[in-house]
Amino acid sequence: MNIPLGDYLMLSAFLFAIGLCGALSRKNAIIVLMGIEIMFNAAILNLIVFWHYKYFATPTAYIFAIFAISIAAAESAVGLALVIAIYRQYKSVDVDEFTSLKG
Amino acid sequence: MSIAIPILFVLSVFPGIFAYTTLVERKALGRIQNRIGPNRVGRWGILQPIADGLKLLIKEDIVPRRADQIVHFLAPVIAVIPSILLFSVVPVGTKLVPVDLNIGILFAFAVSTASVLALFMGGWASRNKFSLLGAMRAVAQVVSYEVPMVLAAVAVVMAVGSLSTLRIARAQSGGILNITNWFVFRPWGFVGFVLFTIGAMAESARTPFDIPEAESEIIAGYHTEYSGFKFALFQMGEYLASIAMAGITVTMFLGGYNGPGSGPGWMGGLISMFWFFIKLAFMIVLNIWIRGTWPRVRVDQLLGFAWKVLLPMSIVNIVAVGMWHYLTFRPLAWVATTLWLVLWFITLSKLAATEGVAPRTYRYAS
Amino acid sequence: MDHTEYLQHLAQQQWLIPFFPLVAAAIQSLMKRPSRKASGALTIIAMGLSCIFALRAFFATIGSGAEHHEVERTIFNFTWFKFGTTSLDLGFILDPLTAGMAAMVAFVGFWIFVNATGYMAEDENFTRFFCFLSLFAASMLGLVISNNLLLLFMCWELVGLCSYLLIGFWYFKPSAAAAMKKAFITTRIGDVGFLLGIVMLYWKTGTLTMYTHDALHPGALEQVGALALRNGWWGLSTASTIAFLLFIGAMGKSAQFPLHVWLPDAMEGPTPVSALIHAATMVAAGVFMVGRMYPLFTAEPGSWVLDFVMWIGCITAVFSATIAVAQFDIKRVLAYSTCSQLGFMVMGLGAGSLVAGQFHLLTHAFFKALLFLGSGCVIIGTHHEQDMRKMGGLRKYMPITFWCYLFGMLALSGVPPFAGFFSKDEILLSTFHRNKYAWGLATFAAFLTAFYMTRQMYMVFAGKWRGGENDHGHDKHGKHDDHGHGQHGGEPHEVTWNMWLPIAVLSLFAIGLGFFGHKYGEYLGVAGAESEEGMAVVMGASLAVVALGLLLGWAVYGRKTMEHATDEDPLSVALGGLFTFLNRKWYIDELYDVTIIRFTATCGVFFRLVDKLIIDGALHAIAWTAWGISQFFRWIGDEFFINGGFDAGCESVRWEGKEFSKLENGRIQNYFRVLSLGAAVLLLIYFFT
Amino acid sequence: MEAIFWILSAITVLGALFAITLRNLIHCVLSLILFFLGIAGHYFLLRADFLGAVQILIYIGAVAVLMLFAIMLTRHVTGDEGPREVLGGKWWAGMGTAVIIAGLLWAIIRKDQLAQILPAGGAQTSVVEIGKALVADWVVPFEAMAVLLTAALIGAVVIALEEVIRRR
Repeated sequence: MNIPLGDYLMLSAFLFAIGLCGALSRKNAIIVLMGIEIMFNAAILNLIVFWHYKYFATPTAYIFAIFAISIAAAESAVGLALVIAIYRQYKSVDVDEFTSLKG
Repeated sequence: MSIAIPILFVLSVFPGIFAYTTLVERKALGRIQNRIGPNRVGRWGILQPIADGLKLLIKEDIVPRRADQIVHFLAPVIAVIPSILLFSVVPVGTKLVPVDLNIGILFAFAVSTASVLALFMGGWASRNKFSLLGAMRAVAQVVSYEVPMVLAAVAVVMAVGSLSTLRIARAQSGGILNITNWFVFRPWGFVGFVLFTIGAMAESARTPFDIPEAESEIIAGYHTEYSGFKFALFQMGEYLASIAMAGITVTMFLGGYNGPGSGPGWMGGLISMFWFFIKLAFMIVLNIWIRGTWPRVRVDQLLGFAWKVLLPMSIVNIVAVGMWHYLTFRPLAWVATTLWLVLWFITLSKLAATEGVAPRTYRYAS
Repeated sequence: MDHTEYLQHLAQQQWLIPFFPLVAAAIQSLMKRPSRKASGALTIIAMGLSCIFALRAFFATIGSGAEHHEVERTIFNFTWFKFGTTSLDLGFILDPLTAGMAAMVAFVGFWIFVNATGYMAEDENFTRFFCFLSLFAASMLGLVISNNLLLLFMCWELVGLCSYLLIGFWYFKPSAAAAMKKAFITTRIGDVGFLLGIVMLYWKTGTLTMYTHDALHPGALEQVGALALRNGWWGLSTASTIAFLLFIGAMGKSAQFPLHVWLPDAMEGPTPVSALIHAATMVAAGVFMVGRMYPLFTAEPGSWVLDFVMWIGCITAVFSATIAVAQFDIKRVLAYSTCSQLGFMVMGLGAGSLVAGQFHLLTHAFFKALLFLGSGCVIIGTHHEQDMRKMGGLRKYMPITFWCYLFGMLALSGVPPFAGFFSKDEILLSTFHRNKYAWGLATFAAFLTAFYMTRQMYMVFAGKWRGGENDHGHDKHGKHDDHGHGQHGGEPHEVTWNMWLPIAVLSLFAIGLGFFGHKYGEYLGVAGAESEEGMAVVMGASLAVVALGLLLGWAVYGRKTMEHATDEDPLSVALGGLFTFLNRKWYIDELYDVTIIRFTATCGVFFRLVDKLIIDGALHAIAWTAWGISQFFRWIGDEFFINGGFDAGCESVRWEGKEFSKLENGRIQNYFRVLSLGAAVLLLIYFFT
Repeated sequence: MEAIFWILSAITVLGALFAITLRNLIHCVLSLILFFLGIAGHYFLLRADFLGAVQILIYIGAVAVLMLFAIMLTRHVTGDEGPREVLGGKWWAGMGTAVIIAGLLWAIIRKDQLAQILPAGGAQTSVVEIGKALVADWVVPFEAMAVLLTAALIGAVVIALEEVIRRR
């Protein structure tokens, strides 16, 4: 496979930016979480890319990726549970309306 | 050449098996319900599947006006893809392994998970409350039953030391007549087999776990709004998944292609295919038989059963495999694992039984 | 199998000692329906088993030390887990110090558990109690056998946790809930020091294992020679600095002044808990830890750490003894006496005698457990009465308890043939060698000990039963609490066999253990280090003060016993305000209230002021400056133009404040945006460097 | 191979883009699934088969399904359109930041000349090796992960069941 490393890094950088954009500008809390998931995935893809290009024989990066995926899964489970709980309270999932911590 | 034959084989043989499974099912259900079943098209109704297929092909394709057109169209297509992909890791004979992935079992689970999406998409895109209810039920059910199923498979993976289906099948060869090494003839293997079969049945939404398409409650569940060939695709996906799961069950617990006379040569290869299909037929008939004779469970019972009985039992089973692995003195291993499993089974059934038959409590809908 | 191999074998099996109580605790925590009999039996059997193993180890070590006149230390280290390349080792140790302590904890603990089955017989949460108790015993035993500061610290914290749970066992009582928090937080203050010490030890030596018997990878305590040569903090060598930090932990755990405040309040727990935790074992953990880390304390000759230890012990001993004189709650007297005795032990250690401190720890554990269990019997026998003024004449009603209690009291007071005399005498002797003033103070504390124990004996057991009187109105002490029995008027009665048998057994040890003092020194392998000089002076003085204490006690309380529960304490008549002062514990709690707690509150106020001055003040200053300048310009006649300009300036400042406060708008996405912008800036910096 | 890479990349980027721009929430999740699939395809392409399967199993089988459930539980009427206003008030800030970050990353990758590096090659890490590494060298993080997942499980259940607890 002759795809240069840079192409993969570009790809994951763009994915990260797309996820960031979603997390920053959408109103719906679930979409915000989705944006965060996209960012997670871009980062994990980066890990695996570096593993493939530089440390192919050792499992360390691989294991790191597995941990990252598990943490992302746990994060999304708790995050979505929070969204549901918040929805019960405010009857809305619009992040612009969650301003109880206003200073 | 090397990979083309298995792929062609999968694409040609298994849809055929699907077609005739429907016939066998209708006939068998007919017998169980004391009627004859299809007998008009060809002798013993042998051409019935072809007639069905033709009928569904030329039937009008109705799409609800407010349906989500694209998703509604995509759902049945997506329903079939994972089911066919599942066959790619099932070793049919010593000479016929479609793809020997070193993560075979994991791949199978990953792919079968994806099938839930098709159900959801179909149910949601139809803009029909029954469809949506069916879809949600399907999702909850598949997600719940996948956990004990995967854990039951973990037991086998632990025993073999590999995720590859071919290695699992090979590990069960040998013994007396190539039979005694089947994992179903081990205490943990037997428990795993039961767990896996139940899980597979629920995963492919077959009676008694067919609440996603329970006619008496929600018409036809997620495919209420489908007709014609899309409906056929849904049916096909469902049956193919069920058959593929049966194939994986056979591979993991019933010795795969192993049987008297199976072996590495051409002759042995043919015999091994014979044994594989015999076992596959056994699993299919078992499924049909259970479908014909068991009542449908309620949705809360269904989920409770998965989380409170199957899941603990599959974890216990993993421990049993560990015991089996470390107790090298076989008679002791037999006694210890059997005792362990039986004791836990009794405990769990006691614990599950204390709740008794109670009216359903509503948590979200009230 | 020769002896060394046998010891190695035993060291490997040291984990069995805490194992059984731990399993018992685990099983009880999972018991679905609490069953008193099963739970009690399980606990006692588990403790008995670990007691057997502890005694086996103890007897195995007895043979070795005496022959060679040096410490035979067997260790067993293993790797707990690895992070990549760093590995964390844990280990067990088997040497006389550990074996003796483990045997004591398991043995005393066993009898306390037996007693507890009687004491707690009517409690609803029997299973929970025994679960905690087992867990406590397990962690204490684990603390004793560990050859690794990490394991020791984990068990140390577990012990703290169990003590928290057990002190607050009757958490529905507000006083118990407060006491549990107090105990936990106070010991936590000490633990900060302990943790700092551990961290520093790891920093300086790179290991937390104490002994490895491996020249290539020496354990922490095998490197003290090197540590003593390096400079630490506060003008100490590294070894002494670490020792000082560790001692702060011991001060918290062993209730040394000024961190002693939690121990008396901890009497809110059930009495067996007081016996087990706050007399025999947990508070001993601090002293034991100092003993275990003793090489660090003695590494640098002439450092002030040992003096510090000694003086802290001395102050605690005298200070608590004075308070104990003026208490009315039977358990509080014992609690302060425990504090005082712990002071003795610490003082002995500080005076340079490991044997004296540790031996007093052992003997004290036996007779203090005896006294606490005895007081538990009294409390049960008098239907949950704890106020000594409402007791009296119990000798007639509870003869067995009386005799056992008497032996315990004599041992604690230091009357010659009993255990306390020998061990306390050794401490006084070594203190005498070290510092005469400290010795004088300690002798005074010994006098007070004899006095307040005599006072207690007379108040509880002599005279006539005062409990039958009406108990309303004159409850000056405010400690009146009944557990809903409502039978205060009932006659006292002797307790059941499972309650008196333990104290009978323990009283045998209170009588006889003292004679083994010399043997114990040999056993620890440091015999002969003590000089006998001054023996006569010390012994004579302590005998004299004990006799004086007993006599004075008889004179004040024995000649004329109290007639009514409402009578004023004769000592109170004699001492007046001083008595109240002592009864209120030198107003230490109040002192803490007005100093530390008030200080914290004041800090809050102060920072609010800072907030006002700096944040608001800045704005005001700008505004005032602007105003002042504008006044100035108006004064020179250029009123309209400049004034308007500064108005605008003020306006813009206000506007900015408003705008910036909008940043804190509670919208998570805004924070996220700022975060991303920050990341972008970082990337930018990375790009240009 | 290059062709596969570009196809997969197109799928991934389009999936991600649609996931955050579509108006209908269900469509968003479906295109997110497309994105996950693309990533899994990349993993297969990078010969990380195990991770690819794990990606499908966890992200499509669990996370996406969870999101579908969350959407279903936070809507009054099933299947209606999303909120009238799709983007938040400060959407330009988010987009601007994202564009800046993308540009900077792009510049950095260019500058560091990472493009020239080609795969290292060598033997593939087998599943057995991963398993051994997971329970030998990395057992503590592994156990910590188990604790974390258990905590997340319990936490999620508790948070979501809040209403029932209050009702009792």
